[in-house]
Parts: sequence; C-alpha cells; structure tokens
Amino acid sequence: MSDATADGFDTTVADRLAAEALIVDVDGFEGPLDLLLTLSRTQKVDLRKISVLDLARQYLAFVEQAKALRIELAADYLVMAAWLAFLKSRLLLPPDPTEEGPSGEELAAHLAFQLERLQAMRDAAAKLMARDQLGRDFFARGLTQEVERVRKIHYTATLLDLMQGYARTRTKDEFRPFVMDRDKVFTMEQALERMRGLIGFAGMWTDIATYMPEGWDVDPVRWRSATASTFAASLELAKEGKVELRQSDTFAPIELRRREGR
Amino acid sequence: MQIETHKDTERSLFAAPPMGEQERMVEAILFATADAVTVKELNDRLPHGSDAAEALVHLRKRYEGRGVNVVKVGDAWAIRTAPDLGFLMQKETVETRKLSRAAIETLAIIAYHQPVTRAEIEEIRGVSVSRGTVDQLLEMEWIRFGRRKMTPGRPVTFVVTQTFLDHFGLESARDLPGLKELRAAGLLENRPPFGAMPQMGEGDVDAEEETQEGQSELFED
Amino acid sequence: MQIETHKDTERSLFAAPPMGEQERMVEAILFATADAVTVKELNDRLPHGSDAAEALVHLRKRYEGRGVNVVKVGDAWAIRTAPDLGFLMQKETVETRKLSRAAIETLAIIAYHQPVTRAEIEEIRGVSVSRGTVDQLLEMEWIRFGRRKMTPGRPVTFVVTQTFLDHFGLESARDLPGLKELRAAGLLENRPPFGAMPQMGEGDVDAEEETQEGQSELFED
Repeated sequence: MSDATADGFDTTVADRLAAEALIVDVDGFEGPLDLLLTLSRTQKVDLRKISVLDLARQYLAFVEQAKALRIELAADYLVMAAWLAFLKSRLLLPPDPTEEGPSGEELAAHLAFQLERLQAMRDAAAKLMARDQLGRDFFARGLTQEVERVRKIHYTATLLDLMQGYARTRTKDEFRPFVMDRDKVFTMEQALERMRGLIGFAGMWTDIATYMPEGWDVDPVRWRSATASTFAASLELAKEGKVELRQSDTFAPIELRRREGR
Repeated sequence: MQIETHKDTERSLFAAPPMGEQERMVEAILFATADAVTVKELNDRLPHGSDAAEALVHLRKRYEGRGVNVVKVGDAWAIRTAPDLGFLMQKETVETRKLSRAAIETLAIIAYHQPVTRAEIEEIRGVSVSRGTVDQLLEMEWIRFGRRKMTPGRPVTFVVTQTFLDHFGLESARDLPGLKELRAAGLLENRPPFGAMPQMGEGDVDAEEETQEGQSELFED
Repeated sequence: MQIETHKDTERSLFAAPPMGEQERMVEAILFATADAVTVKELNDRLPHGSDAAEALVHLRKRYEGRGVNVVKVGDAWAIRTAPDLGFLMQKETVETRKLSRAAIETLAIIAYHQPVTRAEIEEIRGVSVSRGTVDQLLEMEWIRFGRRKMTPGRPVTFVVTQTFLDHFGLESARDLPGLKELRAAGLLENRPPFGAMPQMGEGDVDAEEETQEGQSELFED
C-alpha cells in the first residue's frame, strides 16, 4: 500500500482535480470497470494502446482521493484497488521466474481487453439504438384482420354404431351385455321340480320320456335340452333313493318307477 | 434512391414531392393507419402542395388485381384484402364428432330397408324423423334420394350412397350383417320380435361360416 | 430441391394455383397482420402445393422502392412502411418504454454474444445484472431463454427474439451493425479472466469452446 500513497503524491494537480470530479459522480458509475473505462479516456489513445500501469495509478489516486474526502466506496471498488496495486507491483518489478500464474503483462492485457470489449459493446448498443425502429421509424399494418377460426364438424359413426342403432329400432330395447340365451334351456332344477310332482303316480315302470315338459318337443334344440335335464333329474332322484331306473337294452327306452317302502 | 428523393423533398421545402413520391406516402399512410383515411386527412399529412386525390387514383390502379386493394369506405380510403381471398383469413379446424343416436338409427333403417320413405322410417323407429336429421345425412352424402314409390302420393325414398359404403367398408348394402349374425358372433344380445328380421339377414343363414368370417373382418379394424 | 419435392406432391394431388395467384395470396396474408409470418405458416394457409418461399421472392421485388416493403424478420416475413417515410407517421408513433443504460447494454451483449449466460454478461459489464433488467427485456419479448450451457450447473442462456429483429429492422442476428468487425477484432470471444482477477459473475471458464461453437452456429449458417 506504500506504493499507492507514493503515487498519490506523484499525481499532477490536473489529475487530482479530474479524480475529484469523478468522485463526486461515483454513483453514476456502474462499477469499477466502468470507472476504469472512463479514466482510460483521459489517456486519449486507442484502447489497444492504453497504459494499464498509468490506469492503475489513476484508479488508485481516485480511491485515495475518495478516502481523503471520506467518501464511502462500495466494496468492489476497493477489491479492484487492491488488485490494481498488485498488478502495478507486478508490472514494475522484474518477473520472478519461480512465481506461478499469469505474468503482470498478461493480466494487464486482459484488463485492456475487458475495457476494450466493454467499450465495444457500448458502441454496439448505441448503433443498435440508432437504427430505425418499429413503431418509431417504420410501421406495421394498422388495420389488421384477425384470422377467423372456422370450426368444421366432421361426423362419424362405426359399423357397430349402425348395427346397434338398427337393433334398437327393431327391438325397441337397449342392448344388454351378452348373457346366455336361456329360452331354449330346460334346467335340471326345472326338471327335478317337474318330476318330483309326478313320481307319486309312477307305481309302474314308465318311460322317462313321458316326463318331458309339454311343448318342448317342437324345437329340436329345446327337445335336446329337456331330454338332458330330465335324464339328469332322474339320476338325481335315483341317487336320492326315490326312484328306480332300468334299461332293457342299449338305446332302449329308460324306464322309471317309484321306489316303494321308504 | 429512396433517401435521395427524401432529400429532395426536404430541400425544396414548399415544392410538392413528385407524384411517385406522393403515391408512396399515401401507400404508407393507408397501410399504417388503423382506420380508413379521408382525402383531407391525407392532404394534411402529406408535404405541402401534395395532391392526395391524384395519388390515390394512381395507387388504386397499382393495386388492381392484387392481393389487397385500395378501396373507398364511405368518404375515406383504406387498403383491404381482395374479396376473392377472404378464405385465406379463415382457419378451418376440423372436429370429429359421433353421429347422434337419431341420425344413426335413421341411417341404419335406410341402409337395411332401402329404398325407404320417411313415413316408413318413422313407422320403424316409432318416432317422427326430424328434418334436420335427414338433412344432415344428405349433407354428409351418406344418403340420397332414391326413386319415388309407386304408391299414393308418390313419396320420395332414401337410399344409401357410395360414400356411405366407402365409410363403412362395405361393397354393397347387402353386405350389412344381419342381427342374427351379430348375435351369432357374440357381439350383441337381443330378442327380436319373431318375423321381424329383415330380408337381407335371412338370406345369409346358410352362409353362416362365411358371414362370420366377413364380420370379424368388419369389426376388427 | 425443396421446390422440386413440393411440385411433385402438388402434381399428385391438386394443382397448386399459378405463381401469380400465390403471390397475391401471400400479399393478402402479410397485409392482414401486424406480425411477421413464417414461411411455414404461409404454406399452411396457402392452397396445397403452393410455394410461399418463391412467392415471397416475387413479392419482395414488387415492393422494392414502394411506400411499404416486404421485409425478412428471422425466418418470418412482414410488410413494413419504408423507413424514410417515418416522418409521416407521427400519429402512429408508439411511445416505447425508455430503456435504462443497463438494459440497453445488456440487450446489446445478448444480441452480439448469444447464446450468453448471465455470468458472461456480468463478466463483460463488470457489474452484476439486476433481475429487473433481464425481466424487462424478457417482458418486452426482445430476449428469451436459449438452451442451457453444457457446463457445470448447466446455466441458462439468453438469446434475442424475432420481435427484437423486427423492432430493429434486422433480417437476422447476423445483420447486427458492426458484428463482423467486432468478431474480427476478437471482441466477441469469451476470454476467461485469470483466476486472480476480480470478477463479478462466475465466468463459464470451461464453456469457452462450446460458446464459440454456439456463436458460429448462430451467425454463420
């Protein structure tokens, strides 16, 4: 830091005045890089040829002035000051070959690059804003026409819809989920019920075909169902010991008789 | 070149710009203004000495037959889409909807009983058929008018169209499966009143196996 | 080649309208809206088999030197009044929100360095970027989020939008003023700071190669 103090004395009156002017405006700067860029303009050279060493001196003088005027500087200004002091020492001292990291020249070059890049972006921004702008220099259509959305409805139906629709009209009935069609089935329960009522009269051997329900002999499907259930019911009754069964020959009629005595 | 002409206008403060320039100016104003602009307004906005009315004549001619035209709206002027291109300002969105139950039933009856009169449809459905339903089916081109019945009043009949057959993947209306086949295929259960089966279904009883094959094809895609 | 394939499709289906008609249609569509319309949108709205890109070439030529011009905005097209006639439009001028210096600089950095992370913007400006600045630019739809950087933390990037291009009358981000010179001077490079340098944002040191690739992709195709 002794370097910085020494530099404070080195600076000219003009520099100090300039630095003071900057300090008054410290709120107007957008951080240390912005301040450095402003300071660099006093060198009146191309940013590529700027003396980073001089710039570091100017910046440090600025910070000293601020301190002297008891102006609070934001932390990042002080960080930059410390770094520039370090950079200055590196630039002034002969390079130490044992030292690692970038050389003072490299650091200075990067700072110069940063300043140049920031300036370039500012120039670019100015050029951009100077362009003709929509709604200021050139204009879009004033009388716009909305694109009207037309909804077109496409109706569809499947063949099954058609079938079901037709069946509905023919049956005046809603379709139910598929269930077994029981119209043509004579269940064993039905056969049992029927035969229990009849066997009381079967003292003699009688063909079980005579126990078939009335009206079921017209439709062969119904006939088959009734035959099967009547036969099954006969077996059940025999098992219960209520009837006896006999068959004289293969495919001969099966005969049934009430079992006596129980 | 644009810039030069612009400079010309500026240089001669009071001389009106050339007519070509005035036309450009009117064009830009009509384009950018939200409302139609009167000749007076145009003249107020154009450089002193301009003749908006004349510029409009040229501009109007320039836009003749173009995609947009310079048109007079009341006593003002505007650039508007050419009338024949109005369709471009519409965006069609297609929505697919299931046909209503009434329409499906009506359609089914026509398909199974064609040619069929409205009275016959109503008799089968047990309810009157709304004009809208028939119109919808006609508009979809699924049904069309058949020949008139040779009965008193000579009522018109309806038949299904090729479009209908194409939609349902049928070669002819005769290929429509009968209710018997549908039941046999286990697809539905119903108790049709005896003798109510339509002709078309009955003819296929012998060809049961074949029909079922056809049906599964029909119902599985 | 695109045109060829287009024509092939068109031959197989319906004949596309003649090019003159297509030009009229594109003209009508562009006149109807204040926004730029992409070629794809145009093709979607034109009759099947049309070639909006070709129609645009003709239309653009037709409006050269006129009061309104056909301009390219990114991959979209719009009709805008000729910039030299802006003086006629005081009535139409819209008062735009005054942008802060920080916002303007941030915008320029995004435009010239895109895709760029917040840390990179802070590195260039030397100060942190306030949330409000970015929010304002996002709200104006002048910038939007680009794809994330493939670097640790996968930071989001910012890029400029079509609205930005339209506002500044740029055909593409490649047409930014002075872009070539800046690139030639190496000022668009993302040179990482040395470890010891004071820095505002965390620079994406590892992202150097990728960033440059991103830029060349954007600006050189």
